Amino acid sequence: MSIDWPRIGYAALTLFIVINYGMIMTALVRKIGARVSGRYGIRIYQNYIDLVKNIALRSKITHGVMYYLGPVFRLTGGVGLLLFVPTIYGSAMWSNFSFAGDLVLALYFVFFGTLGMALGAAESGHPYSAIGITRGLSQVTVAELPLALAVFAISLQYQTLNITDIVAAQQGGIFNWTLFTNPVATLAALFAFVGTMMRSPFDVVIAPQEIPIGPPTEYHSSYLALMQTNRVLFPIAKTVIYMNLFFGGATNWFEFAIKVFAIYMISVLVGVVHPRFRVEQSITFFLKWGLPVGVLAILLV
Amino acid sequence: MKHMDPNFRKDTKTEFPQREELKPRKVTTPDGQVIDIEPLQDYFCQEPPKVHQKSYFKIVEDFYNWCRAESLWILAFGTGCGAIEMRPLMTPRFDAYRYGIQWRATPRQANLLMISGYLSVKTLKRAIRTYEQMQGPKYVVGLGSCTINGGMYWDSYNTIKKLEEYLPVDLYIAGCMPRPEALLAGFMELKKKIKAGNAEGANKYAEKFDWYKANQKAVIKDWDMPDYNW
Amino acid sequence: MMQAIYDRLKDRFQLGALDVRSRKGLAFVDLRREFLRPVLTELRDVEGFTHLILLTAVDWIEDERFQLTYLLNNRQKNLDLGLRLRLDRNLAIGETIHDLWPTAATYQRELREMFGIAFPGSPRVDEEFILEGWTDMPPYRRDFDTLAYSQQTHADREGRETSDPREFMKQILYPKD
Amino acid sequence: MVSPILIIAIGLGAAFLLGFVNEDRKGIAFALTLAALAAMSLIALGWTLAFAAGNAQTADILTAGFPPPFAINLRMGPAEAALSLLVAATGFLSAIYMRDALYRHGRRAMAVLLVAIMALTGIVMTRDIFNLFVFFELIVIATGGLVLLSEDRRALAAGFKYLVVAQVISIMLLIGIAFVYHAMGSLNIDDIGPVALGFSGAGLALFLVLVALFLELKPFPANGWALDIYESAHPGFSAIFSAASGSAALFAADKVLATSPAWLPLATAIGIITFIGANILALRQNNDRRLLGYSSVAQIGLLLTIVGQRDLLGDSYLFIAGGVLVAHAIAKAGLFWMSGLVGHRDLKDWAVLRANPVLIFAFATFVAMLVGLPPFPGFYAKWDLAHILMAGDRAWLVALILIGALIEAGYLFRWFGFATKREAPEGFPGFSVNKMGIVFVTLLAGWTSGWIWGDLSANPNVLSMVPVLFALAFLVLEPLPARIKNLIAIAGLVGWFVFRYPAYDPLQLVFAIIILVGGAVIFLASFNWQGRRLGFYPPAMLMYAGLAMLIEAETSFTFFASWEILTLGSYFLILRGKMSEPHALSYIAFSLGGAFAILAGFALAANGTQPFEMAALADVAQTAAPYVFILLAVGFMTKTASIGLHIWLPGAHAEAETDVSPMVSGILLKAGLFGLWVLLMHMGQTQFYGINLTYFLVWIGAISAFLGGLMAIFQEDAKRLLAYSSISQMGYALFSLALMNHLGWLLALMFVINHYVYKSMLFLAVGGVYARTHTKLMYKMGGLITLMPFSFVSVLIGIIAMSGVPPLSGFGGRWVFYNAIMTADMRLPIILIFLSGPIGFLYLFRLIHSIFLGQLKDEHRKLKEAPFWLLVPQMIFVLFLLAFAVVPGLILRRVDAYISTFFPEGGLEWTSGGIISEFGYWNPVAIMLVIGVIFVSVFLLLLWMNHDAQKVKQFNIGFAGERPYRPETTHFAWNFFAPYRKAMGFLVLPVVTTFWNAVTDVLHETADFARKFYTGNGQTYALQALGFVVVLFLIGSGGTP
Repeated sequence: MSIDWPRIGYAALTLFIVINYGMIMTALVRKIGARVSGRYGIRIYQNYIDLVKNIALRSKITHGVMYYLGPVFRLTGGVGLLLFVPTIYGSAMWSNFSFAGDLVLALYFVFFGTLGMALGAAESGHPYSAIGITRGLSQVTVAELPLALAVFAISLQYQTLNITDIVAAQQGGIFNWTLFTNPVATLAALFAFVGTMMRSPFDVVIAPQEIPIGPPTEYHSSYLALMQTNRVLFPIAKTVIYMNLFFGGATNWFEFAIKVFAIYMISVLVGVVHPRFRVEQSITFFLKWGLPVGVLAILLV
Repeated sequence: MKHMDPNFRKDTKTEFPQREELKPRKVTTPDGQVIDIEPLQDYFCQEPPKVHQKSYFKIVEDFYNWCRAESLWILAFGTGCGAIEMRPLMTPRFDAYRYGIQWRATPRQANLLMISGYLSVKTLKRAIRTYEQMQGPKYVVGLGSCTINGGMYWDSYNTIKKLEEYLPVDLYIAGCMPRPEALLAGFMELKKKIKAGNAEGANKYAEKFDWYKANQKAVIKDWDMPDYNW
Repeated sequence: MMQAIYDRLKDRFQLGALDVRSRKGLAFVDLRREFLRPVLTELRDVEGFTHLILLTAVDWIEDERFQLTYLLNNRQKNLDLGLRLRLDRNLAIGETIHDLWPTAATYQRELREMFGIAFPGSPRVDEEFILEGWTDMPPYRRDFDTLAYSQQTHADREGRETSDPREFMKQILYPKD
Repeated sequence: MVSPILIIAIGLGAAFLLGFVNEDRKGIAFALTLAALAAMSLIALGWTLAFAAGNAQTADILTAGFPPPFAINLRMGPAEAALSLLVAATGFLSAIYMRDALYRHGRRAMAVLLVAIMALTGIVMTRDIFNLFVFFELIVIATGGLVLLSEDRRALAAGFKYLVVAQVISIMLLIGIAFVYHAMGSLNIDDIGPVALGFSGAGLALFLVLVALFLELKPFPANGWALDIYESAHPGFSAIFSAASGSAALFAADKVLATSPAWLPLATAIGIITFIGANILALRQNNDRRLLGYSSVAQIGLLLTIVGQRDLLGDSYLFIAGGVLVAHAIAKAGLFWMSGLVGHRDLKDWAVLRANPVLIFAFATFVAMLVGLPPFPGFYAKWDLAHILMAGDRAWLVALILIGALIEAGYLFRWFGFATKREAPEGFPGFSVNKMGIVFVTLLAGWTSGWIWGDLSANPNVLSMVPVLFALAFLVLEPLPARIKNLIAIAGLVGWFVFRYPAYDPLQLVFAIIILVGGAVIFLASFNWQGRRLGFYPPAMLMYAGLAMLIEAETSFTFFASWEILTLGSYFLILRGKMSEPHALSYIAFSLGGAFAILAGFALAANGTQPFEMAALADVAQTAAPYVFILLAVGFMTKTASIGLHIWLPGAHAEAETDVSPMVSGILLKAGLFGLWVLLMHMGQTQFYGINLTYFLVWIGAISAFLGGLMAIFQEDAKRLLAYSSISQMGYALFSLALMNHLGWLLALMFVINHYVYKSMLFLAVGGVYARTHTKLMYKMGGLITLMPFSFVSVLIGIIAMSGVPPLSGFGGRWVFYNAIMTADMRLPIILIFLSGPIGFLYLFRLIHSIFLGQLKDEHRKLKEAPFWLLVPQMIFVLFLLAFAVVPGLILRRVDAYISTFFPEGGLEWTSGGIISEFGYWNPVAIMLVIGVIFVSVFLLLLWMNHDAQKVKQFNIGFAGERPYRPETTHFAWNFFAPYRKAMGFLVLPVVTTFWNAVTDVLHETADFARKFYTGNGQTYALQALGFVVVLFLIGSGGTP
């Protein structure tokens, strides 16, 4: 097997673009939030400063091997997810490593980082980390359910599991998007989207008022830097999947930027107006609202 | 002036016994073997803090210092009444976020410890522990006259008077209490100090570790933790 | 109303005079130690004083006495009645009433720590309450000199000046006088 | 040949001679008795062998020189010969057994014994009903006397009650005989009948005779008078009473019934009621001998049922009835004799038998014989019986017999569990060599009879199958050290695999690899045990033998026999666990229930043809097919522990020994799956009232997958968690199998492989931890990662593989799953599967967190890594999982091609650039590479930045300014998923367990209620016997006399 250097270059470039985009975008989102409440808010480049500051910490501790590897798993999960999904439709190179697997790979690789992070945080021995993990895992099991159903529905609709093919089928006008051809599945998926973006009302995992900040309580310095990087990268990688599946994908980086931002804002908008759910409440919520919509989606296909 | 009994002598002889859970004990393993547990040795890392060198290149260190200054993460830990003065900083009126100031819930991720008001001996223990759990470079700001000279608690048997004897203070903000504006001004001063490379409290703490420990242990009689809380 | 209660109790127990204070419905009564429990029980079960507002102590060092004050409240009638009990300061042993009001255990723990008054039988009474690692005499006793203790423990900052507030403000506001 | 009349003559003569022996010369008297009994046995043996060899003809012996009916005649046929042998041999052995009692009571007792045996042989041989009556009278009197041999004071009362009721019966018999003579003019059995069913004239006569004979069989519920005998008599005599008297009386009834087939339903009805009723009553017995008494009654009831079916059984009648009879007689005699070794009468006191492993083996043998498990005669008999009855449209009778047998198995195995698990009494004096020898002889007879019946059977002899013999050889090897036995076992498994390899098709190959090679790998862990490890290898190898034969079975008989063998083996294996007694019992109860369903299914499918090819399942008639499908599916699903039938699994798997858990979970469960596979392969599209039955399986699979996982989440016990997880995983496999498409089957196969690997690995890892911590409760552990790094790695790899996270092999399963459901007809059950995926993640995370991460406890500070031999297989599994993740094609490709023979559509395309399906693609190598490169890059980056991190200890955590108090209070592990319980807990209420508990409760209540009939009063018993006759008369005559 020969190494495809250009592809690796493009992958690195994709990574670079998306990380920077994510840095700016998340800062922008915070800034918008601040402006809404009448503040100036953080500087648009604040994320970079925080990142460097964390890397520049002089003293560090480690709780053990898994603790050390936790952030590595986490970031690998984010980077891998991004690279396994075609970023820009119609470009062989910006499809990165999507030749390795289809939609199923993307769906399951989401858990890679979660697992590693959970293991790492748990090795720190901090009970708050463990509590955060139980909350996160409990919530994600049901939150992902509507997505799984929606994905099943649209892969039945398009009769393929290949993401590129699904995007291809949505080309040729906005009304070809799954959003319009299959609104029920889209709605179901959006339940999952809002539920897994770690924003209110589903952010009890990191509830600072009760369990400092949940799983990453013990993380700092470069560990935290890796996780911060992932924090800006991972939601975008996830949003890209939603964009590809439901919103027609992106044919160029500009469209990419706009669509990712718009989709991302859905969870933000929901978040700013809803107070936090407890775990069992959010489980019940997804079973009561998300699940029926998902079921409807697979029945209607 | 308040009357003081010239004959009063504090009790300096009585030792406080070691806490029960920290006493060495014998435990039977599942295989029936009896082993010794020394909680302080077994549960806590015993390493003393290290003095960390600055970056080899000055320009890098300057850049780092600039970033540190522009990204002050305050530990959400209110020791006294001054904690109430920090809340307004988050509001639209003062909006500290625009200066790169944020609050973190865990000492691991914070690099600025605000001693917000009077510090009883009991709280001092928590403050020391928390400070040591923060990762350097880290900064301490004393808030209000209580941290400077005891303030209105100058004659209290249970409140410390000079914070810098126990923690390496980078900055005091005077007042009783200082208003949020004073806090903001103080942060600006701290930033300048950091950018100038003068905020090396963590290293100072490591260098004069024995002195700090002696001071701390002089007032905290039930020292129930390792010398340095990693 | 308070008088009526007092009269009823007076028939059966030896009580001091009813000390009525400024506010209507607030009164204090001195009593001897052996009547404490029966009077408290009577007040709680018969007279409707179901709430123990506080249990506190005063150090009458000159009299060699500790005074314990049990402040009770009758919610129905909005009455407050304080029972005052004097203990020998050198033999400071009180009687625990945690079985009448469970909250009393906490008060007694505090008194044990701050005044050194013992309450045998009260739950967890010898555990630390507020102070941690305290080895000196109980700090609320009046022979404990907090200023002296403070001076001997925590060094003053050099150059610290102390002013009498009245003189200080007078100088600022009326410098001419 | 020696004249058979000599049997009677010798018995009578010796009894007479005993009168001349001096009262004090007990030795001579006893020798004489023994000699007489031996001679009787030998004559009977001679005849039996002659009949077996085909050298003899049925002989009629005329006594007075006249032909019948003018004189009494005796007949010696094959059945008579065998029964006489049985009776005489039992007598002979019992006499040796009762030596002390006989010495004590002297020559008179010996004479009575001889008379009893003589009379019993007489009953067997005579053809004259009045003669029959005479012999019965002799037996009654002899019994009354022999009961007194016991030292039990109640024996006197028991004997008296017996005499009273027996006289009532005798009178009835006598009246009946008189009526018969009146109606027929002859007393010879051959001259009677055929008499039509009726209650006047000849009918009434026959009714009275038959009723008397039936009453001699102690039918339920009119049998209180006889049970006291079992309970209080000397066990040696009870053996005769149960084995010999019962058989002889039955044969008498059989002789009379043979004349008038119209009366057979009466026998069937009484028989089956007795069988079930007595078994239910036995459930509540705590007294061993009384329990054996009820069991004897039940077995005789079963035999009477079989007698009642002789019209249908035809040529097989003797084989079937003989099989059940021989199994009953040998086992019951053996058990009564064993009861003499046990000092006290409570069932739990049988724990004393553990002092001698051979006795435990004998006990197991007798229990297996009674329940009708292979390789004993009852098994062959039951098989043929079920087939013939099913073919004769008597399914209801099969059902009743199997229900009765299941109840019987229930109390017998519970008893066996007591013997192996309960505390043995202190200060045990030792067994009498004499008595033990008798038991061993019986044991030998049991196995011989098994071989004989296997040989006589039209089906293959189980005892001549190589794997079974190999497994049984371990009985002989037991004295060797465990490690040598282990080596032999591994060699055997691998050797058999190599030997059979060319014959396997790809499907069989996969199962063979898991069972044989996989079994060998798990056996590596068994090197950890030192000493002799008695009782481990025979059952383990028996299980493997059953499994190995199962996957190769071509006929339904071999399949079923293998199934029973593996069930039996695994039961003994599971029973070895420290706390596993109740769980092993529920395992065997469910397994046998399932096995009986399979038996019924096969019998229904075969419709009388034997041998029945498995492939012929596809050709079962339309009307029967759905029922066959349901019966077989239910049977197989008890093994896969599908929801509703799952309650045996958690306990059985969790309480088993460390190396047994992976065997029974990783390997044994696959037997059920294999069965389902074969079923679906041949009858996949069976319709039932227009509904495709696989739909139900899909639903059951999905619900099992979901609820199994949900229950696993809430377990505190690590092995229970894994056990519930098995329910879930088997649900997945069932689900995918029942999808009935190409990828579904491929997926099921991947589950078979993956589940074997990671479940074995996890069980071994948890077992290794258990070996060090001595606890399975997860919250008591924590922080073991640094102490047990290898165990941690295997759990970690197991978790990643199991939860389906790329890049390990579990992901391949998920990918195939998505592709498989794309073409599935059903969508709703898939929702449950979607939900159960992440749920699996939850319980697995809990497993690894609570054990290896978090806070290390004080007492575990100095723990060592798990034992070496437990780690070896784990590391093999780890390597396999990694390899299987990268090159799944090595195994799956051939299977994929093979499945194409069933489902040509929807296969996978295996290219160098990955695997391509109709809908998507998957490139395992690329995934592994990409993830690996990213991971290493990020790791190096972190290492560069954070290489100087200070290693801290467990309490160095930012604990809100405080410090942790103790590890126990800081480790967050108990009730780990509390929020989940709040939200979903209502789904895991123990509904199924409650249901099955209710079933057993009802049975026990019934038994309790029925016990009220047994007042212990002789008059009541006599009235009951009369009442029985009256009721029978009224029912039989339809209320119009």
